[in-house]
Amino acid sequence: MSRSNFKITNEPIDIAILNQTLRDDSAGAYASFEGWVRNLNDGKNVNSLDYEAHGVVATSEGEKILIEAIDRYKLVAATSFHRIGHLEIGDCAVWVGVSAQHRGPAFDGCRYIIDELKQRLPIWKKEHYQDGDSDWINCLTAKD
Amino acid sequence: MSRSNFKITNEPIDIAILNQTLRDDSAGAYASFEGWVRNLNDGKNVNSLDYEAHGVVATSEGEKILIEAIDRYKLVAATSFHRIGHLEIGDCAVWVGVSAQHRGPAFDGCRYIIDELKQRLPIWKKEHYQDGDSDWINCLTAKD
Amino acid sequence: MINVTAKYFAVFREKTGKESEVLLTSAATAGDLFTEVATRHLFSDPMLRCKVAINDELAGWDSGISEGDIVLFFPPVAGG
Amino acid sequence: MINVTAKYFAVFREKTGKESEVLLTSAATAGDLFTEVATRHLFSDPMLRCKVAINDELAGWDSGISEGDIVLFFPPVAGG
Repeated sequence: MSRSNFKITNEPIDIAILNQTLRDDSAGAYASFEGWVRNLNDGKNVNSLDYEAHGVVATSEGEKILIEAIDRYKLVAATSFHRIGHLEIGDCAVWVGVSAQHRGPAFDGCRYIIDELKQRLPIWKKEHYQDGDSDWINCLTAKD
Repeated sequence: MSRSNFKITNEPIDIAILNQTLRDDSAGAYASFEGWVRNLNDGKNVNSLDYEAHGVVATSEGEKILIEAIDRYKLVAATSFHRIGHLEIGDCAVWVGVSAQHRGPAFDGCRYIIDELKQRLPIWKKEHYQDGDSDWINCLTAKD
Repeated sequence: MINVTAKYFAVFREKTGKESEVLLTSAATAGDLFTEVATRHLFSDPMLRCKVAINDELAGWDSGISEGDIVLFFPPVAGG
Repeated sequence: MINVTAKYFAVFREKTGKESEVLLTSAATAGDLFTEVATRHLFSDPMLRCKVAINDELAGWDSGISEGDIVLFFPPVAGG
């Protein structure tokens, strides 16, 4: 069984199937995070957004982050998928799921992964606003 | 929209549907926890287990915990379902899902809920072991 | 002396061999009643790790009990 | 002087108006090259908030660059 699995994808993320891949008879705890596109950022009304990534670098860095989390928190398994392309309000842009023996490491490992992904992956987001304007977001303005 | 929803149930928990009930255009973050029945507890090989609850008290206390978390962490919504009856290895015994504007409160709120549920709900678990023995578990022996 | 109904759950039900019993008691509080039944039925869990509900509401061990109350004794919990 | 290919992403691609360009440069490090292109194309993001990859591997700003390298300039990221 592959313990880490990171992907950049154009397709909606099938969470129910990915959840199953994290299962193991020794795993008593599962924690997940989903980032949803929301209608407001930095005081502006968002209509939709586009994600762009450097696929090769993002994938190898994402995989590295999952392995760091597995080692550091003794996770059973960790998976994360990040969407690219055009997303609408409510769409799931990123999903992280981890399994562990106990809940402390599951929460801590999941949190570690999303925090690192946000800082280290070469992924960019352009927001399209209700007023017709659009703008590239960076990690100083993006709160989530 | 109902912001909190706690249930004790005999049925498998349909997470995909419950996840949808937490959605809101203002919610950018979703965190969830699942407790899975695992094959080992306190050094003993577990075959299956039975959960028993006092439904009325557990439901009202569970609802109270969700509302505490919503108030304390400014969550958009919080839901949790807890199984009772006979469960096999790998079954989901408890699920917690919360949505929030940002990821910090989502993680903290989700963690608060599962920590409190485990301490406050009148629910008991009898483990059935491979050696034919069985035992009631309490929160001193249960690590998760 | 008052009449109250004590209800037992999980390991308490197995130790007493019953789901409930009606007790004629001089206990004034839920804690007094617990001490009484714990002694009779040889409960091994300390009171402070157990919980009590009176008429389906969680209560403190120092809560008073009255004629006709239904007192639920919960052994240490293990949800999740 | 060496020939390297600079590639631009997101807001850098919009500012330069191109996905990549071949540069003849005296820059010895990725950081030197960034300063060169940032000045020419009026990038407003400070180097320390940007990232660089050389031949599809993330690198430090002090990494040396060689003839034929492909240098990827990443503006501040915003995944998640």
